[in-house]
Amino acid sequence: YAKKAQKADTYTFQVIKPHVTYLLEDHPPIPLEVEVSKDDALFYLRRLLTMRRMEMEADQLYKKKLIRGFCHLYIGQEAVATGMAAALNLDDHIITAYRCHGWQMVKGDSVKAIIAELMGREAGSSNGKGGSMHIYKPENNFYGGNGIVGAQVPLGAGLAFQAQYEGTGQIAVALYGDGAANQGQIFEAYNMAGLWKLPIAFVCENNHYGMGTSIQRASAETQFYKRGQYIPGIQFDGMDVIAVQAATQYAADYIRAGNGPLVMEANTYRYVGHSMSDPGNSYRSREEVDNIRKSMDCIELMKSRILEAKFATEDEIKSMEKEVRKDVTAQVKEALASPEPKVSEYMFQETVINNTEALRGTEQWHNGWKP
Amino acid sequence: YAKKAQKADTYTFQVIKPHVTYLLEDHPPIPLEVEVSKDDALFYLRRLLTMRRMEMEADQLYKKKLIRGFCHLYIGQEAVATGMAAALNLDDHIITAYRCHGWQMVKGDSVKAIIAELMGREAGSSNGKGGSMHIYKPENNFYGGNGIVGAQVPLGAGLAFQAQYEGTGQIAVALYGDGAANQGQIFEAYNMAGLWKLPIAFVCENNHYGMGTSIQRASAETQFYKRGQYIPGIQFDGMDVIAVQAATQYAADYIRAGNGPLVMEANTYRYVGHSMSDPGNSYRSREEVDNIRKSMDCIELMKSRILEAKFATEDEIKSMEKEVRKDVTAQVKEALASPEPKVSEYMFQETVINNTEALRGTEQWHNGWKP
Amino acid sequence: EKMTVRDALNAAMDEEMEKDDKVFIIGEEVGQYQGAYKVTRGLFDKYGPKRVRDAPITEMGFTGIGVGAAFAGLKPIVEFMTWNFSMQAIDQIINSAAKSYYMSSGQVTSPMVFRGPNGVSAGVAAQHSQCFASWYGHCPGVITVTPYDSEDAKGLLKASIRDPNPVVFLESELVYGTEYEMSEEAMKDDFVLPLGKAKVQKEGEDVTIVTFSRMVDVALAAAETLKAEDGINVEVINLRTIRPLDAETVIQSVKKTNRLVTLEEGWPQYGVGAEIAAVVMESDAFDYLDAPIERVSGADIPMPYATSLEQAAIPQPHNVVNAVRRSTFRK
Amino acid sequence: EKMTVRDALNAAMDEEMEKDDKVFIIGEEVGQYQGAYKVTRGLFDKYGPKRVRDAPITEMGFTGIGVGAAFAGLKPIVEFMTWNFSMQAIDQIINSAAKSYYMSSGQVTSPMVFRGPNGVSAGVAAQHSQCFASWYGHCPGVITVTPYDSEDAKGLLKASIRDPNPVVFLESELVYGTEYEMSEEAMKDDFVLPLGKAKVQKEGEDVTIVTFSRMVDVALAAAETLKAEDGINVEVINLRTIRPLDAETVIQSVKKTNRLVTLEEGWPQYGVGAEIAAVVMESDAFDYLDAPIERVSGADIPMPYATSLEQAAIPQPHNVVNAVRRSTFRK
Ligand SMILES: Cc1ncc(C[n+]2csc(CCOP(=O)(O)OP(=O)(O)O)c2C)c(N)n1
Ligand SMILES: Cc1ncc(C[n+]2csc(CCOP(=O)(O)OP(=O)(O)O)c2C)c(N)n1
Ligand SMILES: [Mg+2]
Ligand SMILES: [Mg+2]
Repeated sequence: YAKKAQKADTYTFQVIKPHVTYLLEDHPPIPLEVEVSKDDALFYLRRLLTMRRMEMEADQLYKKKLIRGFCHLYIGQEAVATGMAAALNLDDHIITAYRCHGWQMVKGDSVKAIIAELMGREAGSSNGKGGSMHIYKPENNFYGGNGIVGAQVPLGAGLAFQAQYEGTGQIAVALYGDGAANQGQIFEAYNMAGLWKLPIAFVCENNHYGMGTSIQRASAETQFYKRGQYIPGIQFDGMDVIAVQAATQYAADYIRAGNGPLVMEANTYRYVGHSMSDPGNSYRSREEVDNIRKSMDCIELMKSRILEAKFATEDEIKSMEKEVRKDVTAQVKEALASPEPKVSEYMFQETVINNTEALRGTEQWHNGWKP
Repeated sequence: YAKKAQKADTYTFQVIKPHVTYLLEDHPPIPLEVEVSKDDALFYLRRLLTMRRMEMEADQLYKKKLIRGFCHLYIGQEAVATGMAAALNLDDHIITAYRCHGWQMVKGDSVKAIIAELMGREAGSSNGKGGSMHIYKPENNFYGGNGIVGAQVPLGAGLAFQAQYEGTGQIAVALYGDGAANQGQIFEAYNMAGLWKLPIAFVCENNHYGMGTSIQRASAETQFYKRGQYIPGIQFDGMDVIAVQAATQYAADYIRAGNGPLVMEANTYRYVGHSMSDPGNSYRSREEVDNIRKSMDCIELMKSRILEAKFATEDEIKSMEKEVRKDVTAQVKEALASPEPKVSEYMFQETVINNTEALRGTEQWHNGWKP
Repeated sequence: EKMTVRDALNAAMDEEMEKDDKVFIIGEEVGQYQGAYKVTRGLFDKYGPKRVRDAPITEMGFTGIGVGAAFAGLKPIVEFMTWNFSMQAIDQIINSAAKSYYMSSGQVTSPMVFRGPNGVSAGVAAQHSQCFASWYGHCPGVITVTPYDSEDAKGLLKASIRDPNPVVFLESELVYGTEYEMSEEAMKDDFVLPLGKAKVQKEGEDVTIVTFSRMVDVALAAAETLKAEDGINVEVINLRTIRPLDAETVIQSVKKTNRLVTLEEGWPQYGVGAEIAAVVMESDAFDYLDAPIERVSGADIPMPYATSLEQAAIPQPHNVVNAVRRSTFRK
Repeated sequence: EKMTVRDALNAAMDEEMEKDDKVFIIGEEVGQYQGAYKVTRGLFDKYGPKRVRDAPITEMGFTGIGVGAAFAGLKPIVEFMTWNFSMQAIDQIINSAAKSYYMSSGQVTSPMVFRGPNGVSAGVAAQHSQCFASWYGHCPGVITVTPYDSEDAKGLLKASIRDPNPVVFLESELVYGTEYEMSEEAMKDDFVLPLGKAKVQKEGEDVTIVTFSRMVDVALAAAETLKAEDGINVEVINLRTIRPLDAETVIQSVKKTNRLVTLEEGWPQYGVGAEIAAVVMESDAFDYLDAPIERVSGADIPMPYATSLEQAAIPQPHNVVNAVRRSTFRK
């Protein structure tokens, strides 16, 4: 997969599946060769491993009934968050839907806080009040974690609006699924972003299914990177951190230069069910899942790249895996040690800022007030 | 404007501004020559004249405070309803927004009923309960008259759904403005119509302004016939009944043949303000309006065509104008004679079918019921 | 015989689709996937994609399509995966479906049902737990139905499908899997329940609890405790329909018991309990009331995720017991 | 000094935009056209297209953009041409703006105002006349404000813009052109009124009328008639804020007058009057009530167009007079 060795601590990787562009004829092509430092490459692998490990733990905790309700795992798609984060600034705005655990991680949150949130514990990212779909890292401009399909996209355009309004140089990234891609409000956001040249990348994580519905059954046009119609687009391999990073770097530069919005499509796949209650095998075949897992897995690809670049040996990778596992396990343990949020402390907090209102509980006002 | 004379009672007119198509390369071109019978041509002119006259009367009645609230006149756009109706079957489904008086007429309602409705009289199309924006002719499959921008478009797709479901051979026409064209739900309707090959023409009446906003300030892409992206499109001259008829005939045949939806754009113009309270001159120049009025008016064009075809003399046209004026005046007079709907008879009727509920009036239940 | 609410809903749709070709279902995952909560299970296999239509995730769009199809004479059942998502489509429900009949002075009709799970579920947090009873109940032009058990589910859904008006049908996911008794009558395919009539779910003389949907279970549980521990005999009214509201049944009951507790899982302010209180207060039952009314409701906060908080935010039997005791001056 | 409500709203926005760069306006026709109802007149010329942003007719989209911008620290004023169109955007208001602060346990804030004309207008029929007070008032996480006169308009809008929470600000188009007295205080650019506090608009001792928005005018007109013809001295409470609801002021007043009439222009069922009735009935004011409450409200129908029907569907002073007389047993 790699091309030629360079300085001992960097290596130029080759993107395997070329990016496809739309309405970008007047712009230079997206590079297919990406120089990556050893540190970065190892960091990517570690992140992929951590993300997957975290999600596997979530899967187990769910099965133990320690996580409830919906829980949408990111397993299979880790390269998208990892690669995009690598090309963005930490303070760029990001917003996504409910499949958000990996994004929360790349925006700086800990496995402990994420898992604790999934379990509804006080140590959770939202003190247990939001759960799996509602985690945020606003200090690094990550705005969730949103449960209503499509709604996050205009919100993302609003984040871009702020960046443009205040001239901060940030860009915004609004992520959505292939199922969400048909939502009308996305086209409303496209239009205003196009009109006002908002600094935003609309990114469709195309994992080929919205719940049990394949893209062919949901979308009259399945080339999601073209759905902006009058907005240029880029399709890229969402299973390859290097491809993701290259496409994102290009997009970020393009947008930061004031060219306006882009529509991006990450070609990716989820290995697991839509949410924990979905076995994920009634609308697609085992073989389909196995094939992709075997031939396109982002972790395997990154490992082989690291070997090719001689950034690490197989043994070193193995020990990294062990470290990650140990670290994640330890953090899960800490999360488990965190108590549920106390009703007296959390229940009536943060409905509105500076609340002076007596709020009703199930049978009486919470603060003893009685009219 | 005309080409060659034929049999005494038909004439082949030439479309002046050629239709523009999108994604229709594999289909025959839309004919630019249209054979029209004398009867039809005179009927078109009479209808254009009647429509305009009716709207001018509405304008006067509004100024006399006999019509209240919103009142969106169709003056300038009459060729669209007239030409489309000429190419559609009477039982094809049609739905539009609030600029609906002309559409109600082509679906068979009388000037009297329409004007009476605008004045809130019992003889009105909706017994005065709906007003200017809410008139219907369901027996000929006209479903209004809808006040919420964009909402009528999915409704129109639903009408098409019924036609397909029951295999009736009808098609549906959903009309919307250039301002409405950015509404997300239109893209949702496009998608489902495309997926399911619904028999529908999505028709944008592009009069170049949505209230005070020009198309350039509202739409990142102003070629509305292409906005279906994956749906073929046709742009046509909305000021020329003959062009409208030709494009619509082509579209109706295409759709009826089972090819799925089309997006159509009528290039047109409104001479008057958006609604009666808008003078209509703060966002466009007098000259712009005057120029279009002078050079593109649908009535003048139809008149000159009739003269060219020798279907009538100038004098005959003049006397037709007189007749129309007389007829409209008479109907307005009848409308004026109709009383306002009585509270006792209409107020609490038709909230729901077979209503047995005691409904509250402003201070008591309407039927004397008291709990 | 026992039947789950899910099966009762399923049977209602199946029977009505069998009977009337104009009835079809549209919504997300209703077909090939057999329903997100399996309420439409089997119907796709039986009736095919024409009549059980999987829609893209475009609530405003497919709801509008449903309403348009109803204008043209079909009888759509529009499923919202949950009612929370109806907020994207609420303009079509209220402005297009609810108002057209009146605006057209009776010419345009929307014979259709909007249905799906409403309100509280388990551990799904604030964006997926909202109760829409009072919102829809506020609006003339739609009938708003809130079934409780399997008989309600079947009889009221069949009535709703047959009704010529747009009906908002608010189910509870938490009881989909619960088995309730079905009378012989209810097992028949011509079983319908009247819309707009409340049911006295349990007779009693000491205090009236007015409630609906899953909260009827909570009321009945509280009633048992109250009987056993306090000898209080509670009357439980299952509203069944939120609009039209069967005020008469409520008022008769209050005149008998002289005490009123309302119970709902939604937010209290401008909620269903408020209307019940007002209607009683306006009526001659006002003179019969021996104690201030008590409202038991969901807490006035967005639904929290953590079990501890969630439990405290949803009415539990002990809340009802407390309220009844206060109302009867035993606490 | 006198000022129209329109000018008061305009001044509130102008002053706050002057003071705080983060405040901007987004909506349809707010800029070049100077506002569909001219409430933003002059602001585009003064602040330019960056801060007075004309949006395409895409309510869901531009509302979402407003909320997103607020997440990132700006202070948007989102204008709905009328609140009727907010139904297309209500998911963004409730699910995105109202709930995020709670769901994030205080991390994500939406300091913003949604505003525009609400409820009844003149001759605009059912799709353009809906009152949203009880819908928005039902939902925790948004503050819902209903100004009446010019002082209210200015003081409450300025407070709303400064408030760190999402605020739903429901105006009445029918009074945009009405001139009301402005105190010297109110003319100043630091004039704000507290959110969540009702105002006793007129003191009286015989009966309490609780109302809000334009209906305060109707209540005051009725009060004059009642004084003149019956010697009844009415107390009129202008709620000003629908959520949080200032129950205390209402309750104090009812304890004094022993009689309660509620008045709103929206639909009755599950409306604002219902909550007022319930809150009074739950409180110790229950024991002070000498008559059943009376609710005066918009008729329970989609708003008809014809003048005859429209007038009958909107509360008029004589309806209030009748209700008060019934309440005081004079009729
Ligand atoms: C408006 C709305 N409709 C429906 C749902 C239920 N729902 C949650 S996720 C989902 C599928 C979304 O698929 P996609 O956009 O492809 O994202 P993915 O889950 O594949 O990441 C659906 C239908 C919702 N949350 N919001
Ligand atoms: C959802 C919604 N938003 C705003 C409005 C107010 N409004 C009525 S008509 C109109 C302009 C529409 O322009 P266009 O679609 O071009 O149609 P035209 O009036 O030119 O025929 C607006 C903004 C509305 N009725 N509905
Ligand atoms: Mg997907
Ligand atoms: Mg227009």
